[in-house]
Amino acid sequence: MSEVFAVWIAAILTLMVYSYLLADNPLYRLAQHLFVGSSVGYAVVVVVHNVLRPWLFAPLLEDATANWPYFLPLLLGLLLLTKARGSSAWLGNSSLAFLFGVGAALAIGGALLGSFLPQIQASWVSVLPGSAGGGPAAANNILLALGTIGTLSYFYFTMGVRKGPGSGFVRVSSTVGRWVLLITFGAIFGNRVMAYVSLLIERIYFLLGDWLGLVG
Amino acid sequence: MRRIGRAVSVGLRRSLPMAMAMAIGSLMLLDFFFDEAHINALGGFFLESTVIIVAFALLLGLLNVLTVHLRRIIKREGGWIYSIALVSIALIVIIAGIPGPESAGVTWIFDHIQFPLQAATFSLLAFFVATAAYRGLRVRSLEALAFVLTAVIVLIGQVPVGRYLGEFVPALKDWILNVPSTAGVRGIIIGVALGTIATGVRVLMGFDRPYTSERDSTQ
Amino acid sequence: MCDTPHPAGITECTQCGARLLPLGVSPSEVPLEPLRPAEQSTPSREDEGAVVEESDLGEGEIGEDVGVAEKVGDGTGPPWLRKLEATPVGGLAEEAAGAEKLERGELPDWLELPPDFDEMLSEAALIADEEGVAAAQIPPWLEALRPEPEEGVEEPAQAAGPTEAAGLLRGIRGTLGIEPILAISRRSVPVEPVAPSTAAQERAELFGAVVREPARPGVMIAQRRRVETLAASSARWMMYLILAAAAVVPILLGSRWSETNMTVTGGTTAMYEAIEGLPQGAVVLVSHDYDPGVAGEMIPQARVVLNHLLERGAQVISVSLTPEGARLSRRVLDEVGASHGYAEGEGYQTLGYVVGVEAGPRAVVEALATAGWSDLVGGAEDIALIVEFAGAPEYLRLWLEQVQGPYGIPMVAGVSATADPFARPYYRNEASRQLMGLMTGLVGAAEYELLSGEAGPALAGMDSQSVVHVAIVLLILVGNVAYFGGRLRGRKSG
Amino acid sequence: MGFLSEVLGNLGIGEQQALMFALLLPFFPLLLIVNRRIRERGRPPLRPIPGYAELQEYLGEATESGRSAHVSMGTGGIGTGATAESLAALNVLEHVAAQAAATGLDVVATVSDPSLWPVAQDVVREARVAQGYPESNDPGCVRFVSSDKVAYAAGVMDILGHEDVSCNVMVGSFGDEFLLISEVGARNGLRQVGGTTSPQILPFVYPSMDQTLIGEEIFAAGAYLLGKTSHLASLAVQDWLRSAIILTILIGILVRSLA
Repeated sequence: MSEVFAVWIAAILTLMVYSYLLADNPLYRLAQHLFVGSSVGYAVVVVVHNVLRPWLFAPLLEDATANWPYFLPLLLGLLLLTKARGSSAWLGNSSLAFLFGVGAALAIGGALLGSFLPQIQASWVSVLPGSAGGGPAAANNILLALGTIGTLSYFYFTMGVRKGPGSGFVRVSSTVGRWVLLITFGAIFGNRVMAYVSLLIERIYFLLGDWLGLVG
Repeated sequence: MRRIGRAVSVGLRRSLPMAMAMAIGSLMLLDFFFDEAHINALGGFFLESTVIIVAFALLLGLLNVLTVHLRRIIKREGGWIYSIALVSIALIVIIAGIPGPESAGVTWIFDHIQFPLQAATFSLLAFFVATAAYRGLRVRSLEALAFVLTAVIVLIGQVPVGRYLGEFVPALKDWILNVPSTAGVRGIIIGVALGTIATGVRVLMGFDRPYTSERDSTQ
Repeated sequence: MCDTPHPAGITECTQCGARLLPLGVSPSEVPLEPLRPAEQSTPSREDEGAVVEESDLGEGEIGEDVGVAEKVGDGTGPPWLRKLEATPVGGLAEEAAGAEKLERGELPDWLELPPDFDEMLSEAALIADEEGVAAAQIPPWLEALRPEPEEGVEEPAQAAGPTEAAGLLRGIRGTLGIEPILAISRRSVPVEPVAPSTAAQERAELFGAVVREPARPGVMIAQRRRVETLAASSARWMMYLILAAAAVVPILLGSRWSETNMTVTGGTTAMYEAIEGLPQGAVVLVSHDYDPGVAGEMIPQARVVLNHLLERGAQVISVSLTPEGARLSRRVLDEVGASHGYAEGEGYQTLGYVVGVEAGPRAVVEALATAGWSDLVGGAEDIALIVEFAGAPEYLRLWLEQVQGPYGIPMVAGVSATADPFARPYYRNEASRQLMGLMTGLVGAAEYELLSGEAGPALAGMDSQSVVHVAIVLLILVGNVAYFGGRLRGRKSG
Repeated sequence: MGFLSEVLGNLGIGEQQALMFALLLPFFPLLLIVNRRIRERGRPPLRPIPGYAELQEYLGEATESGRSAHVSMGTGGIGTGATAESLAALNVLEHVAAQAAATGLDVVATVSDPSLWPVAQDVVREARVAQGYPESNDPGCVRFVSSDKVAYAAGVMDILGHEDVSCNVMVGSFGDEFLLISEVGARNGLRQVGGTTSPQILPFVYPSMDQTLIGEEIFAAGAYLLGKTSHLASLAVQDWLRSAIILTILIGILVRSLA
């Protein structure tokens, strides 16, 4: 009984969302507000039980003297709460500074280790048929290299703007980059459509199968 | 006396945060380069602290959500009825979640309210994409032709229909994804990494200090 | 940063150039060009003008916009006017202006009452010109990608493209052209300092400048929200209906056409072989990093791969960087585990949700190494394979950057189609072979189902997927036919 | 060479790490040098980015029409790998908030990651205080919607559809939610400027946005909108290193081909 009831609730909510396709309407708005509300509540529950309790309160309550470093995040967290009021907001500056410091380092480290280095190394490909493993592979590698360099130079901000030694290169190369970017975007477009359609199919299976029982 | 107070206040508002961001950022960065037990432990601790501080920020966020919507309800602003729905379900989830996120109430709400709403909202994209494809993919120039053609080839080449049309369709799709698309994405990724590193370096050097709201309200 | 002491009032450090002022912008620092009185705006425009001018020297291809901006520096009038002096060569703006002028005769009498109406109209025409300018500033290749207003939709007059001067919009613009009158009449309002404080005065001056500034295109869109006509709505409903039918009908018919007509891509095969090649009892770390939004693709993937892993007798440790992923994967795990006769803890175990910031993946592996969450694993080196299910690219990036890179553990990934273009370079990367195998989206899951010989929901959904893709391609074709048809018609009538 | 790697190895630095270090180090001195050079010799010319130029116009239009502007700061936060994107969003917000405070335009900024909320709040408050407003937080001005990305999109869709918004600015770290929000904006006829770094979102930025910022262009916000010297310097440094990378790629290809 309750299972049937639950499926009905889920199905009705799904249809309420789809009603937006006809026009923006109160049922749709109600569904979306419920969604936002429950997601906020859920996030709070998860954070309190999966982060604050095991990571902060448990170590401090168990043995505060041994786990004294955890007073630092506790202090910074409490200071951050002062940001709720404008007049005392400056108290929380240190907490934000902490986040920015860590964030900057993570951004740099992540970009270097995860994108920069591997991608540059990956672009070192052979363009001679002998070492690339055949003519077609070499041709592909040449395109790959040209495309990468072209895309990179499309983004020049200060170079190639004024006439100078490199401006001819930048102009030609960024034109190549523009074409490569467009082809890339076309390919990604196709991919994304596939993703969205898969989600739609999943929902259709839910509506037709779990709810109406039309398909197994 | 007043001057001392001011110095302390400026210190708390500006110097301390700045020193903190620079010092912690640098230490954290060292963790990426040195595989040494103490540095690793420190880096790990900083990461944990970050997660904890962000958790406090979420409480701040909750406060903001409640303030905005309660104010709307009290002032009977447009859409206040929906705000009631929002606030009440948020509170219901939080109360139901007092025993923990695995409690029956939270699980039920998640499975039967939040999950279907999320999936349904997301799948609206399939419809949005259809209208965007109709409106947006028009051959208005040679370059646009490249965009449209690639999109069509990948669309068709990805699904079994493509093979039915001929072996060359999926092969062409694979070639597009493996050669030009890889090159383009690689170019974007390297460029974005450059920008990311430059931004991070500016923070570490103290050029950018978004964390110092240092205006003295007492003046 | 240096520690040079500075007297009050210095805004930037003399040694290192660091800002000493709060980030909250003080008015003098913010370039508020368009809001200043026109006369004063000449110097403030200089930077911008200079920039464009310099670009003119080297760039022949931006032709139009440079040609326009070129003149900004040397005229005497307000910048917007000077822009207009150099009305672009392209016919777009002229066309718009032409449309504007045509409408003049059609205006109802009451609209022609103001004595200086001609002036206003010419201003309105100028505005249209300026819109042309704005349009020309967009690089042509970007412009080419911009969508057109749907036929039958009353779009607001946007500074978007040439075609908007034609069709239904003409009518709209004609009526809206009057709106500048409202704005211009405000010109005579004297600007008085409303408060003694300098800040307030400054604000008042800025406001005055805004009011005084002759009608800018902004006035054109100061209008009601667009109300869609029934025709436009029904065109949209038609598209939605086609899409929905394309998705629903194959499912209702239960067609199985795809099973026999499917190719398997190299990435999926490589992933299958990586798992097939695992020794009995190998420890595999599976991360479920997705949310319900991409569950449609990821759950079929997770189901078929987990099934294969348990079949190979691997020891599966499951984690998740999203709380939703933990919950969603638990269902799949329990289901797949039960089908192999396992209970939690026998062939698989879940560590649940690990916070999805950078700390996450590292914490998992480091905890495995130190605390030993599991009897199976002494350290990172005991993990034979990482299987990552990434609904969004950032999760894949986390694992690659924080675990695969530093620890060098072999890794395969199932990603959503959205994340695929991001993931592909890592799979293609022959230098460091970051990903051993890669499967993409629902199709990837279907391929895997085909490889492992167990038809499941992914294969069943393939026909729907195919038909919807064909439907979208048809929509693109129809859109282009409508576009070229409209252009042909426009050429005949124009 | 062998000796060097041994020393580094003893310090716990692998080959990969040393390479990373070599790539990172030039940023610091170059940034200082170029920063000083710009202060002495003036600004370098910048390639025109229409998105930033038009943003100004759109804000003016919003002001004149008496409607408000919405700034979406993405679904990334600070203290994560998306910190750089969030900083770009903060730069854009700083510009919009300053304009708004000067002209009385209403701004609604929305964040998805709670860590971004206090920073955005500070930026808006500072901009208002600079214009002589009392120092206080307006809770409706910077809003935390939801940390769930799809729920965030749902909340923003509601704001765009039902509050009197005329201009929608979206800069930051975005996933698929970008399209959900921007489509609703386009349907409501809003002026939209936006951009993000993820390659897989970019193809959909075009059809629904009036002006786009591609990839790393969002990091240039501080230079184009606020004219900060250090940001201009950082663009110049990026360009220098970009050239160096192109050179590195070419050399690597040469070596690989001949090997």
